[in-house]
Amino acid sequence: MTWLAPLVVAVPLLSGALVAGGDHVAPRALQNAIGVCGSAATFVLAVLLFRAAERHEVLTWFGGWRPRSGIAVGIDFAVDPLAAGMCALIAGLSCAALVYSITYMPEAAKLYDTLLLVAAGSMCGFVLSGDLFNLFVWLELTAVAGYALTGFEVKQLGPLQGALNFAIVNTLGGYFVLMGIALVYARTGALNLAQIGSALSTRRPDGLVIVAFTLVVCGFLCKAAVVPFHFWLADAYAVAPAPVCMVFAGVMTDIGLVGVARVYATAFSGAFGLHAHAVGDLLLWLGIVSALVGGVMSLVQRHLKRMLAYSVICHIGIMLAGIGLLSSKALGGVAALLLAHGLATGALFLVAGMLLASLRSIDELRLRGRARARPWLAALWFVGTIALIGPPYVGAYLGHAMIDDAAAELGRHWVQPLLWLAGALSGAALLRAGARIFLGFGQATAEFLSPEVREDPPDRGANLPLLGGTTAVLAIAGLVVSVVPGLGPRVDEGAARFLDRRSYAEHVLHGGPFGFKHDLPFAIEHTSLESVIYAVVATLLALAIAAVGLRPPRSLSIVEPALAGLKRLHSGVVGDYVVWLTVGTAVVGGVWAVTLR
Amino acid sequence: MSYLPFAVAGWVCLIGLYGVATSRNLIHLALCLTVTQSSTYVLLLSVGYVRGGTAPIFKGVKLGTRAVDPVVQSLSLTDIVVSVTVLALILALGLDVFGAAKTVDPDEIAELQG
Amino acid sequence: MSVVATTAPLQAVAYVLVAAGAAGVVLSRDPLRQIVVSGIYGYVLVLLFMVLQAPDVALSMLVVSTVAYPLVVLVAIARVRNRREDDE
Amino acid sequence: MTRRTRIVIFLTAALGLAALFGWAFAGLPAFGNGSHVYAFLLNHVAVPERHTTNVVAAIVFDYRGFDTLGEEFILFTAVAGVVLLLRPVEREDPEDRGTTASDALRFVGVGMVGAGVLVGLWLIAFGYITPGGGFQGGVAVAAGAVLLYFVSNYSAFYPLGHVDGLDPVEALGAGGYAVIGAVALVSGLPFLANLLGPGSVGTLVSGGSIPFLNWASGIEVAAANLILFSEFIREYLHPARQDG
Repeated sequence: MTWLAPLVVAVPLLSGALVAGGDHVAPRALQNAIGVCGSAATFVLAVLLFRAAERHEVLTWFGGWRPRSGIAVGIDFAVDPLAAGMCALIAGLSCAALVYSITYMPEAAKLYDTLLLVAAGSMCGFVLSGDLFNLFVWLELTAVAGYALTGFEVKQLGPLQGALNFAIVNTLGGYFVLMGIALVYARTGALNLAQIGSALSTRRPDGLVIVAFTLVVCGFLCKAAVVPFHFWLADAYAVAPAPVCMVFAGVMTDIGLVGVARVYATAFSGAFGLHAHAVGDLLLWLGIVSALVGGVMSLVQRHLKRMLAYSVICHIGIMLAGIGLLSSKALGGVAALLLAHGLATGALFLVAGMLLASLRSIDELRLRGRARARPWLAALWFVGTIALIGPPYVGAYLGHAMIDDAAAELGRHWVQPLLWLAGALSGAALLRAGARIFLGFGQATAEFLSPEVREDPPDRGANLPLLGGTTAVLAIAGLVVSVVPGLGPRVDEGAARFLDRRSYAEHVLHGGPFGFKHDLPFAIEHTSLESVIYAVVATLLALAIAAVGLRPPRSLSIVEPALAGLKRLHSGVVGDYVVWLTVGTAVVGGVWAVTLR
Repeated sequence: MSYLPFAVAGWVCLIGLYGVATSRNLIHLALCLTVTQSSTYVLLLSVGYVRGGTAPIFKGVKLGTRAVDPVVQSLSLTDIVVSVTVLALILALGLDVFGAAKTVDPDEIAELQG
Repeated sequence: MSVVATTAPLQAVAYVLVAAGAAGVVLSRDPLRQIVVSGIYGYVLVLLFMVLQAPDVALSMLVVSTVAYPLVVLVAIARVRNRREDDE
Repeated sequence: MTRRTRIVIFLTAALGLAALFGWAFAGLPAFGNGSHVYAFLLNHVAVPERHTTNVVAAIVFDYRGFDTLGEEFILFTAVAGVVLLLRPVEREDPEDRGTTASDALRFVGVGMVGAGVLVGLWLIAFGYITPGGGFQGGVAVAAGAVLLYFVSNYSAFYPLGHVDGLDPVEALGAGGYAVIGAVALVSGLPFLANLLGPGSVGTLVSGGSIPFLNWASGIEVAAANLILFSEFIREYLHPARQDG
């Protein structure tokens, strides 16, 4: 099976090169076919890879350079089920984006398809790679494709500003990762994650190890848009074309989290050993703060894509908090949540795109009541929103519930209500917007919302049934994630493998075997009564907040100054963002300097 | 001398960051980014230097001669390619911004905020 | 293959020049002056890489700072300046 | 925030970052005393195994050739991105504002064009024996071609740097690298496995598939840089947007 993993990366990259190479030669239909078939083939390969990784070890050494006496000579893909599943999600969303774009952006230069395909291939490379520098290469490739896709609408200032802020913050994040790599290499003489893990675990972590870890993690957190590295995301995702946003929000942000989890689990967990909770606690708190900031900020948006962008920050925060719990149950929950969130948020971005194509605006107030005659769009919007909030056994519920269980096992009962509250906040924003746009509820003005963002609609001629069909597939898939038979035990088992540093190192460096649990049950995951109650309360809370948002009472003006301050921080000025990036890195490093020794 | 190289790498990184944070011109900002990036090559190559070592090119040198670290050099090569691409992309975005807003001051283009 | 003889003082000088060059690039606020300083900084880096026995990296830096950086930056500067003068 | 607050906050944070750097660097071995097991191993086995005297090239195109695949695509993607970002959104005006140079300058210039291209090709060809390689050579070739613009005018250069003609070449370079990797899969070897024998030490026929990957990347880099330069020059001469 050594041929399978490289192809998951090579097929989309080659399809991208093929599309670009035929830019002025091949007819448009052929180009579209190459793009769609290339990404669909990648999806099939990724699913096969997932099946293979569940049953036996999948380890590829590029160029056949196997390690010699425990020293890695080349670069490896050590595939675990979670990574392979992530590849399937990446390829699936990219395929959906390419199908959606055929009529949504018919005028798009073919290079647009190329960039989407390259981004898909590079993200797959990132999640599969077992080499620290190789992670950096794929991170940069993803980013380079992302900058150009964000700035795609070169006539408007908004997309250009979004792309610049995105590019500058993420480039600096990439340099931090690279400096961290240089430090790790200086200490261990290795770039392979397994080998680094073994080398670092032999002695107590000192300043070098802690700072190297800080730099690598902060670099990845820039990509993942975690507070205070998150500012660029709302600018970039608000303005990129809808199908691009779908890929960005569904998977590209998340690979930053994959990077944090991967690097911690394979390379640093041994070194920090007894102090692991200090690492986890900071990630947990960063996650909770991001989730709450994202939730509150999404409540004050009127531009649907910007609202969704803050909802992404909110859910990324919830996932980071799950990672911070450092248990396999929680990580499995994060994987389930990532899947549900990717599909549901993707669908919501696509609905926003359809609104822009058909009603020429995606402004909540301008569109008030104007989409009453579009019940299908309304259905898709509410399905996506409900999948994100996660009432019992719907959408994101499974992930939330697994994180709940893990928190309860660790005795951290306070984590659960905070995460549910954050999800309810961003869900409330989406419900409010849906009620105003599709049902015509609420007042025509709302002073607490951020100023209007202009966005030019795409050319007319979008084939709405095709767009709607693509969106419906995602929305429904997102809705049923929690009741997929056998998903729970599988993500749980995958997460346990993801976190097992010793077996991983033994396997990668010496070819040792993994223990596999065969015959995992195909049952719907059982969840605790606590989670059911939280989910019901969160759903009701979201409805209540949405109702208040439609007709805010005067007494709410007491929070106005705090909101204004929070909004002012999101200034759109890249110099400020760079300052927050520096502050964030210094603070994260400082906290770990105190707690990790 | 023993820690000067690393101090220089740290200095270059921070001064570049300062430039990016305070820049009033996107072209200036792009060049400041290349300065920050250059700190990564300086750090990588300093980490890989071996006193008295030759370059890792064994033409006219006996195999087994003490040589500096070739791995960090190959990483720096990749890094240089990245720096060119980032510079080109940011300048292209900057030119588009100039076309749309008639300014290249990043502080003046806050179309999106809040 | 030793490209240049390396001595510790030469390396120290190269490092100090790099530190000064970086500051020079950042503190030149006029883009046209900055690209000149940036070119000099590029050559200082080439010197440093040579004395660190990294000829491949030095060569890459040489072609990049002689051709790629100046070309794209000069075009950008010219484009921005030209229009400003037209406006005035 | 105001510029003053921004600078104050930045300097405070930078001080913290500097302290972190200092703390980290204190854990490094003194300059020149580091030794890395990975580097030691490769410095000893690369020449016997690959017969290329330039160990860096052996790493770039063989041991860590997969990184270079990503690197080729970074360049490829960035150029695609620049072409996309600088694409004309209004009709180009046909007026040619190319520079014109004196005959003497032209004469010298044409010589330099040839020299640039030759040096570039030489750098690519011998890249795995002596310093140099696909990237350095590729940029030099592109630089040589761009000189045409300065010594003649844009219209002489335009066909060379024209995206229509170069796109397939660039895609061939980047895609070719991946195809060479995939050929190994077809023959039952791992992706990017070195298919051919190592050849004789220190000659052009050393390194197995290293020369092919090296040329693929040389072609990619030269084409990518040509497109990049010509896009920027075109943007200057015929801005994507009319001003005002």
